[in-house]
Amino acid sequence: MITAGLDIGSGLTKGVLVEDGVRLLPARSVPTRGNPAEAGRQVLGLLVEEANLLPGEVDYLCTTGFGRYTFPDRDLQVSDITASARGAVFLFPGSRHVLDVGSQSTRAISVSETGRVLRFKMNERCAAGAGRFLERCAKYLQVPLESLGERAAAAEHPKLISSVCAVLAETEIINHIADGVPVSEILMGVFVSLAQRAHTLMRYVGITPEVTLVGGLVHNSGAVTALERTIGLRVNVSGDAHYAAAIGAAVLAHRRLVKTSIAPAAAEA
Amino acid sequence: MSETVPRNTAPSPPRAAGEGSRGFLEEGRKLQRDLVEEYYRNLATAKERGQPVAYMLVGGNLTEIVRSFGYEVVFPEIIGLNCAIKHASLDNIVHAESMGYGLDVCGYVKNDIGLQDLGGSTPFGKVPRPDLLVCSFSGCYIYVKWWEALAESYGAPMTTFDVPYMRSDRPWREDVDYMVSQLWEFVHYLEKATDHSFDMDALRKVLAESRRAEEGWVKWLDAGRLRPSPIEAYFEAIFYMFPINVLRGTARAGDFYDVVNAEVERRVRDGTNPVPEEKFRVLVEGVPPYTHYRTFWDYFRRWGAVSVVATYPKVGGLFDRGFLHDPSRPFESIAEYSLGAYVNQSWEQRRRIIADYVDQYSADAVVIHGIKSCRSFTAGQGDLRDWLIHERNVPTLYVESDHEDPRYFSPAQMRNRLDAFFEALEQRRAAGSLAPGAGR
Amino acid sequence: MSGLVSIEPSVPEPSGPSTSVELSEDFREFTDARTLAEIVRWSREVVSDPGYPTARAWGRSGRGAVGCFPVYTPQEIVHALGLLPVALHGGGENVEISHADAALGSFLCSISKSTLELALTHQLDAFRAVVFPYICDVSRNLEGIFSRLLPTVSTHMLHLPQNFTSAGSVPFLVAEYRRWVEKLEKVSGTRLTDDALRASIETFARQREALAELARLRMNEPWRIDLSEYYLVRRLGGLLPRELHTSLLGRVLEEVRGRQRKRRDAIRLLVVGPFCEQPTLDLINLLEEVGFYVVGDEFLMLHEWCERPPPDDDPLRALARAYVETPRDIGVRRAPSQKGTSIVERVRSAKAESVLFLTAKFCEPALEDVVLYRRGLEKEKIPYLHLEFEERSTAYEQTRLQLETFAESIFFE
Amino acid sequence: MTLTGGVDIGSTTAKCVLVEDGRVVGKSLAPVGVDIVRDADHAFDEALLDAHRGREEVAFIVGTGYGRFKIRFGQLVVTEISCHARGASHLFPGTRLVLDIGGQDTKVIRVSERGEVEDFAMNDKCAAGTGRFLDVCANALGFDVAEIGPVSLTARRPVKVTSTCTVFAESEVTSHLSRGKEPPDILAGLHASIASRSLSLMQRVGVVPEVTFTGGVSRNEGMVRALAQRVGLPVNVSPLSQFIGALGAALLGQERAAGAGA
Ligand SMILES: Nc1ncnc2c1ncn2[C@@H]1O[C@H](COP(=O)(O)OP(=O)(O)O)[C@@H](O)[C@H]1O
Ligand SMILES: Nc1ncnc2c1ncn2[C@@H]1O[C@H](COP(=O)(O)OP(=O)(O)O)[C@@H](O)[C@H]1O
Ligand code: SF4
Ligand code: SF4
Ligand code: SF4
Repeated sequence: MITAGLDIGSGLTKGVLVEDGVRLLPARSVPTRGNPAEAGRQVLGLLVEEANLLPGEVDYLCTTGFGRYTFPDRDLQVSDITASARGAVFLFPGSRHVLDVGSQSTRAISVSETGRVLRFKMNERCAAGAGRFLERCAKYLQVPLESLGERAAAAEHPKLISSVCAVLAETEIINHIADGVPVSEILMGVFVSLAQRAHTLMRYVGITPEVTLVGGLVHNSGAVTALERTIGLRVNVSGDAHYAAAIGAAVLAHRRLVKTSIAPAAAEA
Repeated sequence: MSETVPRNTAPSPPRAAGEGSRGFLEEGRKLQRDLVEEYYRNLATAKERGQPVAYMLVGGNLTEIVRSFGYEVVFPEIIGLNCAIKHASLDNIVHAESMGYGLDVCGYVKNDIGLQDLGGSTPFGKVPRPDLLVCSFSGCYIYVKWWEALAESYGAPMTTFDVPYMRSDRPWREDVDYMVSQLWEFVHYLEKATDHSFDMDALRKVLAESRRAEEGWVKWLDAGRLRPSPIEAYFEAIFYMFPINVLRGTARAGDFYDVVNAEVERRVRDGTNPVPEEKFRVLVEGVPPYTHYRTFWDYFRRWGAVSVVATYPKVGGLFDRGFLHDPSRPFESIAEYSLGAYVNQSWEQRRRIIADYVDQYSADAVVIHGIKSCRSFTAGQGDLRDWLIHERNVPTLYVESDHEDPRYFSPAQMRNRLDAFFEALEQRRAAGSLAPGAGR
Repeated sequence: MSGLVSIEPSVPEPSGPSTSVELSEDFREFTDARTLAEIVRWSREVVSDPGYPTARAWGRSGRGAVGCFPVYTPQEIVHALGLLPVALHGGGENVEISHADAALGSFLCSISKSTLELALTHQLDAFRAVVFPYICDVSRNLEGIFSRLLPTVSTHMLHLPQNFTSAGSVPFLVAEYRRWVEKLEKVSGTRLTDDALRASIETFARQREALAELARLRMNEPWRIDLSEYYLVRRLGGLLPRELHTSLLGRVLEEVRGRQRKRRDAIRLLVVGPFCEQPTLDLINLLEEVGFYVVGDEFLMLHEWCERPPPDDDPLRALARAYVETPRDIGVRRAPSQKGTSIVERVRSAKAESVLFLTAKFCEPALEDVVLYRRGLEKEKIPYLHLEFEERSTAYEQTRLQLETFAESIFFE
Repeated sequence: MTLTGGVDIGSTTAKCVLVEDGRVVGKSLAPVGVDIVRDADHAFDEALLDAHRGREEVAFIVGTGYGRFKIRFGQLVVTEISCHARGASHLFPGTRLVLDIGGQDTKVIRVSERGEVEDFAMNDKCAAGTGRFLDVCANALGFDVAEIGPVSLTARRPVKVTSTCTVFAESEVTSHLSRGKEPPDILAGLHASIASRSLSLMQRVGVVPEVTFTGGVSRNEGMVRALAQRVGLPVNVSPLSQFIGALGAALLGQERAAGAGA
């Protein structure tokens, strides 16, 4: 049985195929660019092509992410918090706490052994603690997104960002630059500020190890280091964890498929 | 400084040496420090000494009665402001947020509850846990919510002293009766809780001490009427209000104001005023931004602005408007005093008080500092500003930040607003459209 | 300087759907409304009109209406003077705030701002008096602003006692009510008599009973009446003459009991927190759309705050006693029991499986309680979620996401 | 015949204006980057170039704007509030209310007949509904900021925009797009929403004619119309609108220079 999970995010649309709910097939992403349905179709096309399947061979498709309702050919949709939690436990079965940092929001989730959401909390009101903020910082500091972590590594005295607003935080950064603060320290400050905000959310739901990071932030080694230091625990990270929500969606699709196909079979028997 | 460095239109801040240059009375400030240290030492050792601890709120507090039963008294608001001045509030606040207190909950509450949950250690010593929570419901609804939360966390008993809201010049008979009956009930409660019997004569003596301190405090406040003003009625007062709020009823409080007032007299004689060249006489309304309190003060000083009168130091009681403790009518006067806490005044009363102050202290302008997490003080300050400008013709500035949460204070923005305000005042004065002291 | 331009305004468009409902003086529309659907339709129109049409209709017959800010006021007193007590519930999603911000400041709940905005834009002109109970500092301070900006309206800040055990509380509250009565007597031009007040107490008791009956039905068989229907019918209770509302409730109960409807597989939910500012109807609908049955709530506490006043020679004292002696656990009244325990009891007695804290943004009394409540719920492993809402916000994406996750976390094992 | 300069270092752009005898003789506009000191220098040089004048000819330089303390070569710094009031009153002597929407904040200033600041209010520690917000929205819709004004004027059914939070601007726009709304309608909705936010701020100091609109966002014609409509009053706009802060600074410099000479 092949199931698909599509995570239609505000920045990127991510998709994966999963075989029998246990084996990860290829994962792909494309920018959403304001057209979620189209992005979903594109990703699905890529996945099917990569796995050498015919479009009809995907048995069940579950969407998640902010655009989950916009994709017409779905069999099921679940919220991205539910999906990320499942995905995290799929990738790291010991996960009991999942931190999901996407482009516009940060969520702390406590999960059961099976990946069920026990409690969760999202960032309030302002978006200064999320991924888009990092993208802007990268732009401002003229450092490529991919090497933010590397650049920050040298920092000794991180310069914290106090503003809760991502826009005003930029001004703060400019001020630091004008005051001659080295870029590495500003960057590390950005990471630490982000980690501290995440930590407050995490403490609200309660932190039980293992902690797994999912969402786009996994690509950011600097942020991961800052996070581990702030919370005082090791954090599970893997490149696949950017796809956690898509994976979780595919896994939930598989469970649903098993349930619905077994139920009629059982009735026949 | 080279010629090319731009000057502000304002004079740069005075650069004399020592604490005196910050506008403090030297002896007064030193004595105040000693009193504060002693107070925290007593708190830290209260449990060892077997002394019970009562928590109390500043507004309309019942210090005299509670102390007469042998309690040591903790004022979490005072601890909160001390933490904020020492930059120790943010950790507590963030901790409280992780406990579930939302962004918009009063900073005092979050500082206190976060602090307690983290073990009660402050830069000045450990704060003991309460054996009794006395909630004087005088002017702020959050008082009730806050004490309720503490009562539930500690399982400590809570008593409420309900203080009706003041909507008239003088207290209403029924309100005072209600409060007197509550005071009797409270006293009976304390008798049971401590096994001490209540001694009205002892209370009268304590109240006589309170009154002496109150008179001294009022004398200090009144000095702001002089021109130039020998006192800083907002920035300096924050420190000198400690004895009147916390140590009332002890001889030390009264003595403190004697020392302070003698020093003020010297200032008047020598002309060593807190701001060397008094250019603007300002009334300040609202709770200070304790986390950036020196920065905030500097924004005034660099313009030669001195606060000659302020409403915030009256949160503990409007002694300068007649609510003094009277040993011959102990409970009635306690009731009247509690009714007179500043935030317990209706907006109509508050407007009247401010208008009177502007006249009595010949203020040129009003600066209102709003607190984002305090609705009691703040909700309606915008309307006050409107009223002052349009109906009283008093130039008024409204700025906003927080008393406890440094994340809400933006130095650049704050400075911009104050600079613009004083710039405009200066312009108008130069053009003759603002007479000095034209607070009418 | 020829380059300077001055752009003239074109005719401004009306902002929002300016529905203005004209009701007849005797509220015939409601008397004639036979079915629940008709009642709900009228209610929807009345509720979405920020000009309080029932107060206008009442006023046209020369009688005065009195605006009652949430949560609780002894409306019996207003009624006994021949005035119509009308529950103020803010401006809803269609009122744009442009004047009130200036007076109030930015970090305040929407209901305080929209109520002032409505007053300043003459939408509350039908009210001859407004009362603000001391439920929080915002409500309290609002009175002082009203009294300055709207000098022709009689205002009162009602100090409700916070000491519920003192022997002095009831006599004080009687005196406080008297002070208010004096103002209202001027407004109505009549004097309050004990007999009239006793009769009013009866009227309100009957309404309370009927509302309690409907609440029981909703709790036991939530599928019989949609949440929005239930909400709208109740909301009328603070807007219409109470006698009329009680008779409407009779009709509603009858119809609902007879309905044949399928029960959904939904999670039983207790909603705590919106006792003052009200969320939009869309948000209320969303709660059940994502898979819940709301079986207990704090949406409109006006009638539920107090129990029927105890028998007493003095009816005013009876009302005061009802306030002081009814132990009600709500964000703006101290409960005798611990919050952590009382929430669990409430969950149990509503047979709820989960709790939603739905608190108005910047509503501090509600925010502070959430912490105590959640401690109690965590001990008992009862799932909960905390969401903040705003009167005017119509962007539900974040809210939907969280509600769906909450439902999924209970549904998926 | 005194030549004075005003340098306005904003959050987004640096502006410089040179004034001689009350007339603008040179100006420059450039984006602000991370090196504010250099940007200020650069803006000043550009303006000199524009006026064909030399540095030594400038008698007095006044700095303003949020980066005013970073201007190394000025003699005086003044807040933008005083400068916008001064500049607006100079161009439109009937001005009683100035609305300035820049890259990161919004200000309203009530001025007296003599151009003195009587009262002012600013948005509070939040960048919602400012120039930056419009920049992000324009970007999300694939327009240049200079285009969005004219485009918005072709709207037929403006959408209702609830949030003007700059950070969520992009998702606000995307979610309207995904619901099939047309860009002009979305833009008109955005403008209307900023206009009503501005009105609310204006109410704080009292709305009195004449209203003069300044700052970079006043170059946006759609915004100007939305504002005039919402406020119900004509709105003055000058082609120099983005330079008014710098102009005010240069004019204050004229007074200073004259004062010093006397
Ligand atoms: N290669 C990368 N290097 C560093 N950070 C990245 C990289 N790719 C994505 N990110 C971060 O991840 C965020 C997007 O996260 P994602 O979970 O895809 O968000 P959404 O689901 O909301 O679209 C970006 O804002 C960025 O900060
Ligand atoms: N030609 C234009 N049309 C429309 N808007 C513009 C134009 N030029 C600049 N803006 C807007 O003006 C803003 C900058 O305004 P400005 O007053 O220069 O800001 P600041 O003083 O804070 O640097 C930009 O964010 C942009 O949105
Ligand atoms: S603009 Fe900034 S401060 Fe304002 S709401 Fe958005 S993120 Fe928050
Ligand atoms: S008055 Fe304000 S600062 Fe003081 S406790 Fe109440 S809410 Fe907090
Ligand atoms: S919503 Fe909350 S804060 Fe606002 S008036 Fe009501 S109880 Fe008070």
